Amino acid sequence: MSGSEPEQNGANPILRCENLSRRWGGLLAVNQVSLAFWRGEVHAVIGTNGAGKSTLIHMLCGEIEPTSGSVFLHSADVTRWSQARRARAGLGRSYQRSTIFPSFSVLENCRLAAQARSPKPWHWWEPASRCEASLAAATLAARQSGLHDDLDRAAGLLSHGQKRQLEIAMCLATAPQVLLLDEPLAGMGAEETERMLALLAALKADHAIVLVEHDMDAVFRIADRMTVMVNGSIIASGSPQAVRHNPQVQAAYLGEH
Amino acid sequence: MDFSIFLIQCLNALQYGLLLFLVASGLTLIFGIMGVINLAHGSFYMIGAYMAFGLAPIVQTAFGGGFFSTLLVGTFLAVLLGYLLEWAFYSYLYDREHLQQVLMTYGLILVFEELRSLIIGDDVHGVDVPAYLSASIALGQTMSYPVYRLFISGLCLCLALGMYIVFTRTRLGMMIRAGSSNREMVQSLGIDIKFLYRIVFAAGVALAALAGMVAAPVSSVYPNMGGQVLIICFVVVVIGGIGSIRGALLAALLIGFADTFGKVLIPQASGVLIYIMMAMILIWKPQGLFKAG
Amino acid sequence: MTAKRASPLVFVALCFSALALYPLVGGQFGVDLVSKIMIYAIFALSLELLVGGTGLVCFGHAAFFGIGAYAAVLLAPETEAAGAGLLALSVLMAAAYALVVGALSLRTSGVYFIMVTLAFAQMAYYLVHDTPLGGGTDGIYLLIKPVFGAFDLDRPLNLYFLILLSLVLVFAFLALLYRSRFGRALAGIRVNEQRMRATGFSTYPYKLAAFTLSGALAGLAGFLFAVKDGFVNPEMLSWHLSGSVLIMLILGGIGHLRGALIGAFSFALLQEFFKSEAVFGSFAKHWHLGLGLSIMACVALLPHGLVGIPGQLRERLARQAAQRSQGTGAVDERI
Amino acid sequence: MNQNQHNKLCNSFPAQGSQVASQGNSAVARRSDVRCGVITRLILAAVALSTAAAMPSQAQTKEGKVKVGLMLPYTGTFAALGTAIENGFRLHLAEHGGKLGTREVELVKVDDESDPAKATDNVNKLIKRDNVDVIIGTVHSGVAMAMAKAAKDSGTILIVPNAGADAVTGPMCAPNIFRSSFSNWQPGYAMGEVMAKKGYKRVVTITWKYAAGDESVRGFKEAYEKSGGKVIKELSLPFPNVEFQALLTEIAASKPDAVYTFFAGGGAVKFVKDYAAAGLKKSIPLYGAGFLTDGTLEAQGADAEGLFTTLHYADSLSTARDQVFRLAYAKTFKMQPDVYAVQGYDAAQMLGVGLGAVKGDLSRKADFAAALKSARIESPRGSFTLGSNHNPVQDVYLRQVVGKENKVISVASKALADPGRGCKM
Repeated sequence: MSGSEPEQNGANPILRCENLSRRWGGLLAVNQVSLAFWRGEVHAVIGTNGAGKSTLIHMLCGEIEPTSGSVFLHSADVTRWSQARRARAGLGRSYQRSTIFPSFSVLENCRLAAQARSPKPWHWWEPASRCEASLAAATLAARQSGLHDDLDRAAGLLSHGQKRQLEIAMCLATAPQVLLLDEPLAGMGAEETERMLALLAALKADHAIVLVEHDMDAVFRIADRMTVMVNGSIIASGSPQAVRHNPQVQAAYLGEH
Repeated sequence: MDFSIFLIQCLNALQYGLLLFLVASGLTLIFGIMGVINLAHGSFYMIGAYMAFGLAPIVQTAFGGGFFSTLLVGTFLAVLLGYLLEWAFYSYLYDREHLQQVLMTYGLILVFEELRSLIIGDDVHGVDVPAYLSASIALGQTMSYPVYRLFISGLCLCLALGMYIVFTRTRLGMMIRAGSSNREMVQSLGIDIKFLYRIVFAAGVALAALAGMVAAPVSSVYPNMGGQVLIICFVVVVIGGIGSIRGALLAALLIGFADTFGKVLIPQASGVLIYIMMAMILIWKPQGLFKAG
Repeated sequence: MTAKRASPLVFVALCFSALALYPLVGGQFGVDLVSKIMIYAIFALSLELLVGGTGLVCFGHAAFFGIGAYAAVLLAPETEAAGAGLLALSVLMAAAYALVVGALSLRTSGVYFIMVTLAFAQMAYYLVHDTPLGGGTDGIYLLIKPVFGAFDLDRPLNLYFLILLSLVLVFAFLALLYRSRFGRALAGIRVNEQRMRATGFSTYPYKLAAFTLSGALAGLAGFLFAVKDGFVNPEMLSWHLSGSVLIMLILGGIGHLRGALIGAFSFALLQEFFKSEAVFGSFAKHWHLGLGLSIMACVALLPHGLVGIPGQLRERLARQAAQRSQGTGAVDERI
Repeated sequence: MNQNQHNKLCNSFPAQGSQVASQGNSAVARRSDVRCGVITRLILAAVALSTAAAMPSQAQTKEGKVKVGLMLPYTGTFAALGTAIENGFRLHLAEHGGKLGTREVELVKVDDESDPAKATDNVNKLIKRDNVDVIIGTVHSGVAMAMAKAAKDSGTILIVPNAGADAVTGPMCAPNIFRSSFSNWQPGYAMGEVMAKKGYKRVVTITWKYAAGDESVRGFKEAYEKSGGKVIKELSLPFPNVEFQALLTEIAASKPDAVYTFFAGGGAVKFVKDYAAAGLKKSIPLYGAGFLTDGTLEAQGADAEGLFTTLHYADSLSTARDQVFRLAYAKTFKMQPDVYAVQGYDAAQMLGVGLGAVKGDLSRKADFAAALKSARIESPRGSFTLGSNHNPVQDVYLRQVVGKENKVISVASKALADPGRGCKM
């Protein structure tokens, strides 16, 4: 549906998927989903557990092969691309569970991420800590996500909220154009949530943000566009207001809580 | 080779394959259900073989002998051994990483080999085929086939059948199958996983030891005989798919045939053959032929 | 922080200087023995790059060791002494085989990876074991030892120092590699490969590179071994050796280069101890028993290997101190 | 399923068990309990090794005593053979009051486990650590090759009391290397002549795939095909694998007139039994090099009855020399001697001759060799001389198994000398 919507800000969508489907054996986890994501927008995908949100994200970033349908980055068809290649092309993602490297320092986590795009990884004689390009990117990313005070701390020792921030920072370090964020607010305290939301708001200027989240209040505060999924298919997509008043949605989802 | 000879070779292959299956089935259970890489499995085979050699006279005096009473006593002892080992060592390995399991069970191999050399010594011994099985049946004009080898094949087939029934018909089998596919699920089913493990392990040891006892008369018993079997068994388990009895059976027969015919058709490559086979299969199906569960 | 970083360096430096001085005290047999242990140390280091550095458990590493060794013997010229070219050639052969094996086996993972690498090793084993080129169970001989320039390896001391040199170089090389971008990427793959892909690393080439490199280093060790004994044997490719070298690593402590050194030496010394008639008398014949038991003890007591001992001790002391301050309650807790 | 049974899991390290060394090591270990810091451990290690290495100087052969290293299999398939050889050696020693030539003899023993992989380490222990003057050994051909190489490099005198590897008195031959037994080529060659005479046209050979087996078959083939026979198939399986079934079937398939085989020790027992069990014994006559039925008859029982083998010794030679020897041996060791005992005995004799000739001064290697070459050894097997390649020039008997004995039928080949191909000396 949203694929046919009028274009926003006169720009082409950065990321787009058409009729994306995925079956697991008998079950149809994602069914004929078509969506488009623009820079400058936080696009929230919501839905009950098992609605297929995570599967969708997985397919967008290339972690799971779609059963049918295709994914476009800018105008290029990236459906057959490996996850790594998509990431280098500007698709950054964070995970539900923190996937940081606990033994590394915060800076090193980001630097390693940034290194993915930096040239010549085969310089075995030069210490990684002297790789200017990746260091710069890493420091920047860490600052952006508000970790500048903890650059040298071991990532494992961070608080939960900080770990989530680090997740984002590692995405940013790869200089992405799209951020696929899988429940970045999960398990966060109120004040941590505030910090995260502020961060997202700041980031949306020059990123397209795809946000999968359960915390409705937060979602409604930050999302510019919402898509509601039930049993793998989209039942509504549009501005928060429109979605909020969509009877189907209320019946199927918002009614429940 | 003419047809009769071909058939005889098939018999040889079958017998070797089935024997292999007997050892490997135990390994695949332990491997698949308890997730333990058990390098010491070969030692259980070795222990079995030496029991066939060492127990015979004792049983002779105790129960007036008989090959089968030896088998029974041996199997019983093996179950006991398995139960104790699980309780003493293996129960600590479940949550350890693979490497530490490798290390621990490697240590066990050394211990078992030395105990063997302490108790029985390092000489090679022959084990006599029971009189009533020592005959040979004439096949073709020149060749005749030892009854005992037929007996081995028969016994292995019966055991394979028995396992099949246990797995498909009984509650224990259900638990085991569940366990090999998904450990959490078993616990959620409220099954005493500890007990299940202990049973499975004891059974695994018993199978290996039984195989050893049965094989002793044809292979004769000698130091480090376990090491030779171990690797082949891992090949069987991996080709068949970890935790899958069906897979183990199929893989064991595959190897039996590959090895037997390899020996006569391309003697130079006979050794390499089965490993090439394994590599091929794993490249084709990285999870083995039958993935458990 | 800095102190922590320094102590291993000091330790390693000590080890190497001790090794360099050893020939002054050690006689012919001792030198022979230590050269051998050093070769195994190199071998263990090569595996550490895979297991500790990249998180790939290879159970067929002896294959590369053996191929290096067999290449050294088979490719050596019949009549005159070979030169440094032979070394390069042997290492290349090992690397080439590693490249092929890696390319195929890296498609699998976990236990299956362990087993596939084993399978490929066995393949190589039977190749030299059953075919004429390998000379069967009896192995084959290198009649004339190579000469590197003025450096004639027929003289044990020359050989000793060549081996020591290789050991130091390999160690330094890996130390650099671990700190480099490439090394960090490998470390990342070890911790969480999925994350690395999501970040934009194509992990396969990294792993393959590591595998090949490791195979090449193992080949180097094999070459040195062949030159030292002037004799190669199929057992150099057997899974027993693959097992032993894994044991050395685990014993020493995985994830630390010095772990490989410590492991190789302590494994050797453990054996020597249990073999010594003076301690065990006629029982020394059964030295495997003691070795096996102590290995099992290590698993139980030293999850992080020997390298971890200082850390474990520090921890324990800290705990005891804490408990003492807590007073008696702590005692009950410990009983 | 075929991996060398002899290699233990950690054969990958040099063995070392000398007194001094081990005290050093015990010191290491006593303190190297888990708590001891790694550095101390390492230093102790160095100490231990250095003492180990330093010890030869203390272990220098005391004046008058000649230090003889026995490197024989005391465990594994060939354990019994090793013991027999040592007994034979000791018997001769005892007959001469513990002296060879003029000098007392001090024995140092090493178990080689018949494992070629450990051979180099083991022989180095004797040469480099224990500084022996003479090495006696061994049974396994592959191990003997390693010993020959080491002896050639170090110049230590080596007398091989069994292993028949042709190369030892062929390409590897050296002025300081001798053999008191035979070359694999010899019994094989003799049997080749015999079976050709018996009029067999098509023969299959089967053996272990290692030096001894291959060479024995080569010797057989040479003589047999020279006199018109045809070897239609050469079967082999890796040493010491004993799963013969598939190959036996293969023999039956190719229906030869007869089978020539080389197996020894446990493998020989198993093969003869399986051969009978497969029903081949009555349809296809089995011939072999003598080791097939030497020291194995007890275990083989009726299955061995009537087999023909060729060897340079037999149980019923009934020469005076032999009877004296057998009596003495039986008295001392409470068992019947076999060919291995004889070879050990003769090794001692040869050493005695040599030492006598050089007045116990082993530095005179040339004279030592010369004396042996000119000597005629009065062996229980019948007297023999040494060929130019230091391998016995001896009669090879055709024997048949009767009851528990290898009875002499005839002399298959008189004063048969090994061609010593590739020996430049």
